[in-house]
Amino acid sequence: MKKIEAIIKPFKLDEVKEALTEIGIQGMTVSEVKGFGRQKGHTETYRGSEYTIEFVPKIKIEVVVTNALADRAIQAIVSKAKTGTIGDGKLFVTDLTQTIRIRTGESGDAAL
Amino acid sequence: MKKIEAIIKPFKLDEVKEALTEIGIQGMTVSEVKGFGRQKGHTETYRGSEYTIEFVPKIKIEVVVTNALADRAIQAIVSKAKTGTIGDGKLFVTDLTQTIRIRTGESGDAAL
Amino acid sequence: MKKIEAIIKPFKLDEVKEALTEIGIQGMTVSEVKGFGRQKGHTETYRGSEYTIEFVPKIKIEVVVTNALADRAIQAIVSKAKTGTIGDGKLFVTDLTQTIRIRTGESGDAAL
Amino acid sequence: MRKRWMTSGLTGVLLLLVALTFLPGHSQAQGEAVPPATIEAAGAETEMTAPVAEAAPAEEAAPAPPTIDSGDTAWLLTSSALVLAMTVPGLALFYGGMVRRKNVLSTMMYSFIALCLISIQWVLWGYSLAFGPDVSKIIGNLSYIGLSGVGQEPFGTVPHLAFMVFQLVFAVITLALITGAFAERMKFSAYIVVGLLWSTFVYDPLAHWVWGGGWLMSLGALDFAGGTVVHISSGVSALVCAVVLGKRIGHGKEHMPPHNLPLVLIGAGLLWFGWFGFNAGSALAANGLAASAFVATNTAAAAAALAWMFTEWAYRGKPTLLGAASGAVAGLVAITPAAGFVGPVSSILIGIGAGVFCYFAVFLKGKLGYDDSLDVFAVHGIGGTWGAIATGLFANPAVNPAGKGLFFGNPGQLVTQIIAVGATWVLAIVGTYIILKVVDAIVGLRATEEAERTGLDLSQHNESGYVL
Amino acid sequence: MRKRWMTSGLTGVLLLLVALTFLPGHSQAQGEAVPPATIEAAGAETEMTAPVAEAAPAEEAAPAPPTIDSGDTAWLLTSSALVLAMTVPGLALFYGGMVRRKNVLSTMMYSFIALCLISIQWVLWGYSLAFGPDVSKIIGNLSYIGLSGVGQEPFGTVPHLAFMVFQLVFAVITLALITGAFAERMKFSAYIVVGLLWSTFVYDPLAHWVWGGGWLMSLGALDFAGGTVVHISSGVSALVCAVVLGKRIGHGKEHMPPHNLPLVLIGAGLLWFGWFGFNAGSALAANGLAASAFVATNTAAAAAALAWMFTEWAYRGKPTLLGAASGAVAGLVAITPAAGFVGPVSSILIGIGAGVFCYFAVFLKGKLGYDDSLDVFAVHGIGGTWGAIATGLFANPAVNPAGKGLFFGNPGQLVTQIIAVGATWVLAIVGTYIILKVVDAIVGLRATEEAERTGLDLSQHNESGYVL
Amino acid sequence: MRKRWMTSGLTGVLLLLVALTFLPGHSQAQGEAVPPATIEAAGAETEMTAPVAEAAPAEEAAPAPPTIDSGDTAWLLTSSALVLAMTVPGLALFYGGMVRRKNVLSTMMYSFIALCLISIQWVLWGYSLAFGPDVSKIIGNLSYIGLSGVGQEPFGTVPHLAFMVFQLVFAVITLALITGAFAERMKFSAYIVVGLLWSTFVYDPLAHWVWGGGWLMSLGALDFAGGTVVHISSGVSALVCAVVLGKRIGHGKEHMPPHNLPLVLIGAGLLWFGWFGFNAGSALAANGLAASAFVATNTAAAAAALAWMFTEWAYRGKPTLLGAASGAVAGLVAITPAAGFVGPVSSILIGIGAGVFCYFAVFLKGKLGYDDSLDVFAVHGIGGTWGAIATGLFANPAVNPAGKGLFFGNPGQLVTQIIAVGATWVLAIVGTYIILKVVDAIVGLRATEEAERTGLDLSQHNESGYVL
Ligand SMILES: Nc1ncnc2c1ncn2[C@@H]1O[C@H](COP(=O)(O)OP(=O)(O)O)[C@@H](O)[C@H]1O
Ligand SMILES: Nc1ncnc2c1ncn2[C@@H]1O[C@H](COP(=O)(O)OP(=O)(O)O)[C@@H](O)[C@H]1O
Ligand SMILES: Nc1ncnc2c1ncn2[C@@H]1O[C@H](COP(=O)(O)OP(=O)(O)O)[C@@H](O)[C@H]1O
Repeated sequence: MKKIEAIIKPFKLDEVKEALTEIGIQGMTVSEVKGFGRQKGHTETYRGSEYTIEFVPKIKIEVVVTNALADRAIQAIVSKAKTGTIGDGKLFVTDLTQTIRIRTGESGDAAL
Repeated sequence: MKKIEAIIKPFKLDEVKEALTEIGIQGMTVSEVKGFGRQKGHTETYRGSEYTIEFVPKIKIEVVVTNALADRAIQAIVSKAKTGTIGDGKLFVTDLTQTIRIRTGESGDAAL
Repeated sequence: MKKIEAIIKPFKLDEVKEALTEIGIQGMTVSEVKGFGRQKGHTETYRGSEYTIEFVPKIKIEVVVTNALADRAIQAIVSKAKTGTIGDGKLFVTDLTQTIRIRTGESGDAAL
Repeated sequence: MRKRWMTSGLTGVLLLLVALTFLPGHSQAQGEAVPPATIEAAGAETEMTAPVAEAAPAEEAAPAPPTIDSGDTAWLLTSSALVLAMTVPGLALFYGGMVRRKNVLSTMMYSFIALCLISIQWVLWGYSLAFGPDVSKIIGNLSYIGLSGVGQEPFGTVPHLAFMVFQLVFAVITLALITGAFAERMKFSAYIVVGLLWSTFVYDPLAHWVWGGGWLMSLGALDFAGGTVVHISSGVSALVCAVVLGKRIGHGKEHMPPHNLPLVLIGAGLLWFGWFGFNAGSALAANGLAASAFVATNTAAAAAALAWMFTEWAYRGKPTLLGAASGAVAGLVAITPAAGFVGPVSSILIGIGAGVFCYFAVFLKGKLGYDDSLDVFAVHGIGGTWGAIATGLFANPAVNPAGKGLFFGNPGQLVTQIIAVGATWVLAIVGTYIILKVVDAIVGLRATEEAERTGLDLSQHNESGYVL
Repeated sequence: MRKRWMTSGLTGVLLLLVALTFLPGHSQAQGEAVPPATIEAAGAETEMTAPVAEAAPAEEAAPAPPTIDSGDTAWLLTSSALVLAMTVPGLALFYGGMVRRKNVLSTMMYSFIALCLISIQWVLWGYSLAFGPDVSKIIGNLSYIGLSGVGQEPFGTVPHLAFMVFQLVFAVITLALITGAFAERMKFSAYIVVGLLWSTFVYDPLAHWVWGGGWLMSLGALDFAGGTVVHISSGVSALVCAVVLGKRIGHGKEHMPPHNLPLVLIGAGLLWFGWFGFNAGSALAANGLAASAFVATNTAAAAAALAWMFTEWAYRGKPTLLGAASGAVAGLVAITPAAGFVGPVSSILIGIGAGVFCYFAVFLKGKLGYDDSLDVFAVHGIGGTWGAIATGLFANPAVNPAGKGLFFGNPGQLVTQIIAVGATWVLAIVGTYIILKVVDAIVGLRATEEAERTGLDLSQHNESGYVL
Repeated sequence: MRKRWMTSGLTGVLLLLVALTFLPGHSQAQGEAVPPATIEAAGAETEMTAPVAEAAPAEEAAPAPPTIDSGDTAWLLTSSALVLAMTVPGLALFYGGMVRRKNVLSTMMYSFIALCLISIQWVLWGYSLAFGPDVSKIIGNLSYIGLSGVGQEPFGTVPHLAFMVFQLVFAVITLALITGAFAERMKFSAYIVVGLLWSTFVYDPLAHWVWGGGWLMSLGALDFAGGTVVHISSGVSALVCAVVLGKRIGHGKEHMPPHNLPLVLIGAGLLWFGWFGFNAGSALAANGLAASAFVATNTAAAAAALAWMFTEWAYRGKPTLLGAASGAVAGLVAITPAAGFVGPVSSILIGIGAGVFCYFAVFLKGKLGYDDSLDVFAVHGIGGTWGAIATGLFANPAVNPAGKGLFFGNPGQLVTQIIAVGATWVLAIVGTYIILKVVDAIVGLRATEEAERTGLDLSQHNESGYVL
């Protein structure tokens, strides 16, 4: 069981979601985050003072997959989230030791 | 040291929190996320156009516990967050390699 | 490759970010969370009814670093985020099994 | 199915309206055609129905034909617009900001639809029931249906239509006020039916009793701008709604804080602003009495806001914005019946009373355990009752010869006021209870549990307030 | 570079203005110095240019010198303030709440800058083009430039400056209305140029044609408060803008829900509130006609809101707040040309028509595929056209002797109305198209793709709406 | 403890008020009882105290008893309501949207409580100090305490109470304006004390000096609607507050962007809207002068908004919404003293000056390093000073015979204006400084560091603005 976390550009979410459902993934969890990185932020001006906002809005997708599906899922995310410009984001993978579906108590692969 | 992440229905947060404090867990971190899964979303209509929103509001609880407490914590969460209807959510467990309490610098079990 | 997650007081974010960039870390991801712990929350009064809000606003920083940099990064975060008062927060470390830069497909240390 | 039903319903209504337009008796043509005699009659009636009529010193003596005064008309039209703004956006924001995020739109919608529904109801039959020629001191007859015979001719010193629309916006806000009691749980379809019935069977008769030539008016009850007609009636009906509908899911267990207090403050500000039209407009003229009512209104609002704030500060340790804003509204409510009868210092006392009494009424709600979501009863029911009684205490004939209260030597006025209050309570309780039970039986009042949990915005309207 | 250019531009403008202040002919001193003869002429002209002048029964017979009536002036100043509030904050909120969060400020800015730009344009030359002494029934001459000769002297029963500023706020909102069509994608700098040109070359002539003594006025076209001048002109121009600019990125694929519906409701409420100034103020007096227009306005808005809501309920299964609010605006649009000519029951019918027709126009947009971001054409173009035609149907001489429609025995009026509608469509289409093409060639109309994706708030203004 | 203290305080106040109500001399009964002679005296006094009195050409010649004009009264009541709406919700939103989220309620509360506090203070003693019969050209005496002798009788052509309440809303907003300087850090309890003292010891005397028959009025200083009394006094006092309280924690290091710019725009819109009451209402009549002031107000606001926007565009590369809105307010400030004295073209120049000067004043703040949170000094202090001086330059006797500036041949007026400006600066600096030091010693001015970090909403009021 692997947890894939991907930080992506917000407007890529729909494409990524579709790609993941196409390969049979039935669930994921998404949150709004702010990213700091090579992509530079933007300038804001309020009453003549300028400020640089270094954090850029990003979307974090968390999706837990069976080991079998992991590579295809990673492949799907990377290919769909890519625009080729700075700030496309990162993808991280962790091992999980346990997974439970709360409704039924099922665990392991059956929980997904 | 284990990190338990649970995605639950928002209105279950208070019950889960109480159950965790009852078994002696003193801290947790909570965030708002959007979930995609079997539970279908809802329809919105704006000026006669209909859209289906597939993401459902969920709460993510992250709680780090000693290995000793892990099972009871998992049990508490699963039993309290359960309504038996689709969308009750998932629970994932990861191993941590290190834990520090920033205020004191304590690490390991003492950090919790 | 390690993922460091730190829950800190919101007004400490800028200092921590600077400390991390100083030691050569080029990216991080930040989100708003609510923390429950020893630090007590606050009271709100609406039309004469009082409620206690037990959750306190916190910032979660997630930063992925090479194993080589991990200790210095942890050190930087802990020293900058510390005020010495209750509620300074926690820091957790996990092992990652894979890291990819979406833009280029680079993986491992090169992805950061 | 529903579609077909609705379409044919709409068609029916349309045909009826078309008929109404061309029926000779109902055309507004009448407005111009009214013979002088009729106009004079209308003028006389004005003197009878206008809230401040009693103030006119020489009503019998002056048989000069009534004419329209442009200044009075300007003020009455302005006042009508101000009172409209009290409901939308004023009350919509005041209430909308106080509920949980998931119910903001449905709560605002209650106010918005009150405006739309009653604007039509009043034109078609409401005005006639309330202000049409009197039948047995109980109700107006149907001769003004579709505003037949209500035109540009003078009514006092203003066009009859201006008086009509000024009364219309009062009918609108009264219904809208009640909605705070059942916010976050009443089905939208049920609300539409309840609203129409309530306005027709509770508001219209009551307006007739107090202002339209009915028995309370004959009795000499004083209600300058609607303490009984608007505030007691809505506040008491709100209590009935809260009890009949039952509590919101989670009430008393979950924390249900206002989701957007800046909206509440905009709402309170617009209510204060619009209330000048409500109270000073009720002089039906731009004169000294209007100025006096304007000042009393402002003073009472300020005093009540401070009174509520300091009371809360003393009892809870902190002054709150919501408290101060609620206090201001309570003061505005309480001064409403008294505005044209009392001087500025009395209005401070009335305001202080309102702030303190309504604060404790909210407090008591907690003990009694009914769930009046936004405290309509505590603010309008209690505040209105206090104001109606205070009018019987503080009415000063030097301000307005038409009103003389206990403190100025006329204990009888207090008795009259108490009768008026009692009658209003009874009508509101009985009328509202019957209407709710009937509608509950036919349509069902409450949203389903799942709808309530999801929030009424999505479940009733397929919309979300914010995408932030 | 840009800096130097701007600085010298500003300096030039300043010098010009200073010159204008001290040129004897342009000083406002004139206001007082106007000889009686001229004033009378102005008075006569009032009768000609004022929208309701035809209503004055004895215009030839009464050669008494015109005097200012304080009540009429109070009402016209109040109305001017109300109409201003329709644009800012009213329309700014109505539109600003409907776009995506990232474009809220740029959308509000369009309305705010319409107010600023046109306030200056109108004073400097716009009023003169629209209401200055007539040239060939096409345009006003330049004698009122810089408001030379426009002072405190009576114009009808109000000061000339009051009439001028009342017209000013109409010019402002007309431009602001259009901006809903290109919201979320037009470059701010392009907008400024387009706005100035459009107001000068489309609005000013049209206002002259209909109200300022131009050919449509001579023809007897009825437009009480701006159905053609304001709504058809803005609605049709909006359609041209939507087509010329093309769709927003992601249109039809991404979900673009309104980001803040409570703001939309505040906006709709303020529009309704301000519209009383728009329509009832157009009587230019606080009289029976003003009251009648006030009532027609309120009634039509309510009827249209309900009509849209029930239509949507029937077709989509749920009534929505945005639908009800849009319906109210559609009703206000449709009643605008008719407000001073029809009775309350007719206004219900006009309102119902507006609610239903505009709902289906929005619906059709989906089929036709152009991207009029906030449905300006469906609401103002279609609603305005329906209203102008309905005026030719329902105008009732008993309400206002100046207007007699088909249903009251005068089919010719309908023909005149259709001509006026047609002329307005043609002017709006041709004028707007040329202006857009010219500005596109010189400045470029659309923001870059990246700017649009980031949102115009950050890309055009370096600001974010919220930090929540 | 605190509880007991508060309760007994409240009881004391109540007893006092009750006494005041029934003391014969203080009853409003007087209003009606005033003998004709007194009324005429009041009338004469009107001519003296009313800002535009000098404009009345034949004041000595016409001994006809003053009567109330309904049109003038309608306009003054409307204007009073408009000015009230400038403070709440107008300024509350303008300021509330500009602070950080955690301080939105406390910032709005400052404005709301200014309205409540001063509404009572003015009725009880403020009006008497400012407009009561003159004592040595310095202050009014106490004969109007509790509005004794201030009733429905004519004051000029409006009821005396209408004039009183119009002045009341000016006193309210002046205090509220200052709060922008210490927003996000002053303790709420300290604010209440400072507010009462400031209004009593700075505002009331100043209003007397300029409008109530004091020495600046005798000197012939021109201030149509409050350039010195309202704007310089609040702006300069704001600077003193900013310096005495010191900077906010994190000022200059942390980014403190406005948390909700749409609220700021609603606020700016309502300020603009209400300012028509402020300036055109100051004519105290619905006449040509009111119309002229209305036009000058609108024109200056628009010109200043554009001027600020283009200046910022030139210097910073982007035009901003906050800049345009700030410019509009600066223009409204600057035109305030001049509104009834200048023509439209002059008002464009005054507006441009305001936009440019205030922009650079904000810019300079950055260099000088004091922390005037919301730029009250830069906008009101500098804008007001520029406006007062510009009045001495541009006042045109053809607009209003009471004012003749340098450019129309009267250099002496400029000198008088400078004296008035200087006197206002001195009074504001000295008075505010003393009051702050006294309150700091007794109550303490600043919230604790922890309270400031948490945000004043939670620490002072136990409330959060939003649950989104
Ligand atoms: N070391 C890191 N740890 C966690 N998140 C990171 C890290 N580096 C980058 N990110 C996230 O990835 C996003 C994109 O990174 P950035 O350096 O801007 O561009 P790119 O991925 O194209 O090199 C950042 O906004 C941030 O959210
Ligand atoms: N594979 C997954 N990875 C991450 N989160 C998931 C995954 N599957 C489901 N979730 C989360 O769990 C929530 C509930 O899942 P859902 O399929 O709707 O119901 P159930 O858990 O009852 O089967 C989702 O809304 C989503 O947030
Ligand atoms: N066991 C835990 N698991 C996850 N997060 C925790 C845990 N304990 C504390 N936290 C987070 O750390 C924050 C600070 O903890 P708290 O107990 O208040 O203070 P301290 O860290 O100083 O002991 C909490 O608000 C919460 O977000």
